[in-house]
Amino acid sequence: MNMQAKPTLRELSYAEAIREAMDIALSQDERVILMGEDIGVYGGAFQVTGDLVEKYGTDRVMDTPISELGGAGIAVGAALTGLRPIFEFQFSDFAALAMEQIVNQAAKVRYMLGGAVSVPLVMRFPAGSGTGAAAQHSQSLEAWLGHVPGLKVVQPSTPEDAKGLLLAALEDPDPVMIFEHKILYKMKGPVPEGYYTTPIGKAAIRRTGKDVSIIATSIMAQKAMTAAETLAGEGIDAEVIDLRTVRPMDRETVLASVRKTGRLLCVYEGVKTLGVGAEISAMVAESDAFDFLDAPIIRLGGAESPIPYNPELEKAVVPQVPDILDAARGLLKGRI
Amino acid sequence: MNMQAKPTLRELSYAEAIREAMDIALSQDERVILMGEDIGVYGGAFQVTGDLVEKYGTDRVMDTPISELGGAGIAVGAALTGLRPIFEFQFSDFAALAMEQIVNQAAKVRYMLGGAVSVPLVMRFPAGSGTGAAAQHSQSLEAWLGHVPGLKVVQPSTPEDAKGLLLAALEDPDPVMIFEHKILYKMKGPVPEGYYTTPIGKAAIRRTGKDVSIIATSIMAQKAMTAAETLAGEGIDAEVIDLRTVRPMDRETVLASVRKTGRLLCVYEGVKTLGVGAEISAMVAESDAFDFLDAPIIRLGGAESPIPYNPELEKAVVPQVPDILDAARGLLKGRI
Amino acid sequence: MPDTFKDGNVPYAVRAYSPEVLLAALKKMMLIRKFEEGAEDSYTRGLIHGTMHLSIGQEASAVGSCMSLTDEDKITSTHRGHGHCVAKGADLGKMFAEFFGKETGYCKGRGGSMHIADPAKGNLGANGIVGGGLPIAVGAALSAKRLGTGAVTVCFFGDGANNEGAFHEALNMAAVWKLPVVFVCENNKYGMSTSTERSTAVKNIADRSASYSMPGVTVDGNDFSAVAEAVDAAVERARSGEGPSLVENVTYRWRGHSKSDRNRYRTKEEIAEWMERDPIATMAAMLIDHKIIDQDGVAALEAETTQIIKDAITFASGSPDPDVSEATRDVYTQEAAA
Amino acid sequence: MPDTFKDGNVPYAVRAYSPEVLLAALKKMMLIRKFEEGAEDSYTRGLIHGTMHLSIGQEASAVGSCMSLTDEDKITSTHRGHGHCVAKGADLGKMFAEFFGKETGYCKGRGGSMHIADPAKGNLGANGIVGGGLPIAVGAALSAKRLGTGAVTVCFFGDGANNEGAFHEALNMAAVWKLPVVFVCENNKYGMSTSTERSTAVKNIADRSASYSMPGVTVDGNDFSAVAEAVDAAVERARSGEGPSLVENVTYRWRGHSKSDRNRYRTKEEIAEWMERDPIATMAAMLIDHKIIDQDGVAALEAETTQIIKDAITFASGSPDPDVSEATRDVYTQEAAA
Ligand SMILES: Cc1ncc(C[n+]2csc(CCOP(=O)(O)OP(=O)(O)O)c2C)c(N)n1
Ligand SMILES: Cc1ncc(C[n+]2csc(CCOP(=O)(O)OP(=O)(O)O)c2C)c(N)n1
Ligand SMILES: [Mg+2]
Ligand SMILES: [Mg+2]
Repeated sequence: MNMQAKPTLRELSYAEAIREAMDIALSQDERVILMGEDIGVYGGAFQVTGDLVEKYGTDRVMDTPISELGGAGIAVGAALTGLRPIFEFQFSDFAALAMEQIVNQAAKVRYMLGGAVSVPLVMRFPAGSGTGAAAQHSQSLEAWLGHVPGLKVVQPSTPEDAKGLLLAALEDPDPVMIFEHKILYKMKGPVPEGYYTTPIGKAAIRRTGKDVSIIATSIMAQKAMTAAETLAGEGIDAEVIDLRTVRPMDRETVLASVRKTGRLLCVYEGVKTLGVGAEISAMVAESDAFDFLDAPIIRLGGAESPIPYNPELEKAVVPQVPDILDAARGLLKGRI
Repeated sequence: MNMQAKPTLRELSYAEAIREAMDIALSQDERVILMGEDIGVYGGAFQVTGDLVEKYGTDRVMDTPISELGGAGIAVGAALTGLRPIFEFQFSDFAALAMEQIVNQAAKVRYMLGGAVSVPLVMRFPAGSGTGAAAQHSQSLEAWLGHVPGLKVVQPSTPEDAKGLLLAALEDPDPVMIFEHKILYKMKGPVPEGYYTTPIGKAAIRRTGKDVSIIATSIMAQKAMTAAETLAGEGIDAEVIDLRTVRPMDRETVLASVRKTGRLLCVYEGVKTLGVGAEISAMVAESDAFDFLDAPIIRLGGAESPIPYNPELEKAVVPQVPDILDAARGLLKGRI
Repeated sequence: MPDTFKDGNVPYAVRAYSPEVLLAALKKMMLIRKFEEGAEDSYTRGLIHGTMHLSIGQEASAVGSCMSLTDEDKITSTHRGHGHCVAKGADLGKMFAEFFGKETGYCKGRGGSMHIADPAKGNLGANGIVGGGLPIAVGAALSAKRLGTGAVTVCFFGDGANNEGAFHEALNMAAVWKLPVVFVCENNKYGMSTSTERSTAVKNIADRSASYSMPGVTVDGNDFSAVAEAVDAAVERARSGEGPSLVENVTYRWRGHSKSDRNRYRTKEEIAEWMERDPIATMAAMLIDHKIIDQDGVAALEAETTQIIKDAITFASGSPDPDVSEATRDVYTQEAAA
Repeated sequence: MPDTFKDGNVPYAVRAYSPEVLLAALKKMMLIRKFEEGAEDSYTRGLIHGTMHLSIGQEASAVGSCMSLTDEDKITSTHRGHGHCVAKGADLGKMFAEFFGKETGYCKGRGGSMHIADPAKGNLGANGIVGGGLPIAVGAALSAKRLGTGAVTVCFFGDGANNEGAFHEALNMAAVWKLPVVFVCENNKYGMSTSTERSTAVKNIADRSASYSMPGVTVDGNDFSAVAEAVDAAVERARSGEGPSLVENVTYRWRGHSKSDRNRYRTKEEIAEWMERDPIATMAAMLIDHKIIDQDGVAALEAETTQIIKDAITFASGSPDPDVSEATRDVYTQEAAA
């Protein structure tokens, strides 16, 4: 995928890969700073920043008070005036406190000023359910920011992409919002050494197939791959596409797949209604690929409910591998 | 539409209809209070509350300081403990400051507490472009709240519905978010006298037709009606459905229309990507109505841009009647 | 309250409350401690899926702040809310059941530790959002004032929360509208890993009360009597229509912030020092001093509370899990509107 | 600055600045007044599509607060930002062009009155969100400190904005990190229709500085010299690394909040009283008193500034509208990253 990737591969966790990206950025560019709650000596709530503060000091790895709106706004102001902040929300849910600075300021100031400025700001949002942290610490809110012109929104699903997309975000002159899935932080995978970027706006075809296109985001891309293996055993050849970027969406890759398979299944953890899958579906339904569709477009999204605490309930409200299997089988029922 | 509606009709403006609803509620129910910035002696930025403060006093028509997060949270706390607040955001854009209380608290507390409480809260959001107020005062953010389980979200497009939906919202034990379009405030229309409610969750078929279903929200429902008249002259018989409620969406009415016409055009002012039309489209594409579709599902939404100041640019970034005409004609090109 | 009895050597609590009330308070403090220990133990034994924030060391603040509240009065609590919940009279079995994610829990297993609430007793709930309860408390006070219930709301929040914008907005509006609310800041020196010195540009958080023209006082939050004295006065002030106050209880959490804390931001010595100022031991000593209880009585209370916790855990463990098919129940109110 | 010259009868401004500088300041104040009058007139004549917030009566605050700033120093401004923009050295033609929605405007017609900015002169822009500029200003100060530019940021905001949570969060962090920023509150007594008495639970907004352990001072915002003295000192403090300050300029807006204000919340008498304390007349009188200018000179300045405004309006009116096909230009940066 990444043409610039060095050949040497090691296994790193998703969290380690992100940390490595930040380490590279901090060492290469004096303008880069990290801001967030407890990202210093604590190492971050999910140990993503780890010990970076020891290497770069508290001036560059800044613990903020618990002030999400102000913190985000300071990052916006800093980005406007020469720094390249990477701002960590401790949980993506707390972005609800900072929407004003993200949406009314960061996303719009370039446009409102007729292009006179830009806001090279990176924000990181640990998102998703699965940790038993209940309704206020488990949301997947990428659809909100995906709705906002001026922002770019990515959702890495592998350690390699987590590193590459963060470095790409830092190269980007405009605000890039990175939704990281908490459950992925400990997942290991091969990560190229050194500097490379993963392109923002490009989906990744994780598995080619001819029977059904499964477009999945974040951790659902992993679940879709698991499902695809099982489906293969049943004679269903699924194409799995990891969307990677919510905004701007990779129209071409998605449409090409649907033109080939004629069947589309969108899988995402966020609430189904008005979630990312709604956009994928609508994008396809209004394109020329519509004519290639052999079946309705199925969406598997989060339930129309807050995330519950009890672990079994928690699993029940977001798509799981068996749900993907059922949906794919249903889509192909006519054919088989 | 409204079975309970009294026969006597007068022409009221949309703003007057809302005021009348609040007046009825204030006089009928001691628990009802109004909260918002400059809704007292100023009468509200759009003169919706008008002189209600003179009738009900500053204890029930409360000017808040400029503190959207705190104000919204106070309304949540008041709703939890016996009052029925109607909270006005001066512009819907400022909801970005209060998302935490709306989404993390109001929408979730009932569920998080296992049903032990409810939050009978009404919030009013003057939304939309057309006033030359530029990017931070012109957004249509209903899709954000439509994505949130626990909330109900409505968008009245007529004076009659503006009154009826507000009274329905007050009867509802759960939080109801009302997106009002600023440009509609001065629009006049027949409004039944006295008390009546317009059902939340029911779309309104404004015009029956057989060739194409135009599902529109808020002010776009008005524009769609204008377009439909022109289309009729061209031999295109459009069905116009005013969605009215974003959450919960009226699946049955929309699907029935699409089954009949086989063609779907969604028209909404919010940003196209991940806007309300994405959900309408996806809901149809995954339903049995999919089989009735004779053409791709077309969405006309706001441009992928903040709202500009210059009036001509401002018009250019949201759907206008000619855009609706073009889209409808395009959808029927094959047929004619 | 015996305002005339001005013996400086007799602590406020002993002057203000009957022996029964004082013993009940000590019992609650023990229950809190043991609830937290039971929670910790359950966590270690792998019975818990989520996280937890223990208030061991802060028991005097929770109990002392609720002394003059009735069930009509409200509290809003925080992520570190077990103690407030017990102080406001909650059932320990239902608390454990919630912690274990059971259908018999306060939230029917939907909320967990961070959302335990007990509306019947006036506890509007813990909150997962730091500072989230501040405006909600003011809203409850607004209801009380408009509806004329005479109820007061005590709003618990942490030193970390005092840097949220919600703090500023809530205190300002409470003061402008003279609402019956008492803001109780539990200053345990850290918001997660971040000390007040590194996060808060004022020495005493109570000093921020001046920005809202309300009384502000900083007290030893490990001294039950000092806490009760300050909060009782503030509650009385609120109840009599004079408006809000800010009370800062300086205290300390003995455990890490949550399950995953490596305590890198503070020293063992600091923790040990604070553990010597155990609020429960201090309270027991005061009651022994004033002959309200003796050592044997304390031991009996210890045994009694240990048994209560044991029973509560047994109840919770034996309770059924929620039915997975009902995962999306209670998002909306089912019953039609009145 | 002649710190040794301690003649109490000579105002700070006369001691601190050269006659040229003082005359330039008076000229800027006149330009602000006339810009606003021109804007109002254009509005009345139907040339303007949106809204506007005029700062007539507040000219001393805008100009006095920018006296010791260079183009490297930043300001953040508000919805009532025309004056700040002029004070920071903006081109009047480009300002009118923006107000008229023209391609030659500061924002190429995309922003309008509420978003005029002039980054080349250090003006990071007006803001449509009350309080929106407060954290942004702190961010600019953070950049200055980290990058060692020596620049100071002056953050303008209103009395209404002081009740936003952003105020609290921004001031706290600026103080914790000792950043070079000066918070200038333009207290014109009302946020829209809501008086500070009805919205703000403290007498002087500057008193809130105590919550952030920073100096706070309340000055007569219609007295150019008093404003300049307070802000200059705060800027010097910031520049020398001692951290932020809060300066409250008490002033008054002569016009309604925006185009649609019926002025129901204040009396004609109050407005008339404040109009007698015209900051421009006061400034001119001070300069005449100290023989820096005479009546003829003032008249000449009046004529000169009238002509500048006329020319600016002519430039703006004659400028092209943006190309509608480019409505979505500049949402993202076109050029590839470095
Ligand atoms: C808005 C928000 N920001 C951050 C967090 C994560 N968080 C949970 S508790 C906590 C520390 C809170 O500190 P404090 O208010 O002092 O309470 P304490 O934990 O010390 O009792 C943080 C940062 C959160 N839950 N909500
Ligand atoms: C967050 C937000 N809330 C409300 C408004 C609407 N509004 C615009 S200006 C204003 C009054 C601001 O008062 P103040 O800060 O005192 O400034 P002034 O207008 O007096 O100069 C209000 C309420 C807004 N633009 N942004
Ligand atoms: Mg703390
Ligand atoms: Mg003001």
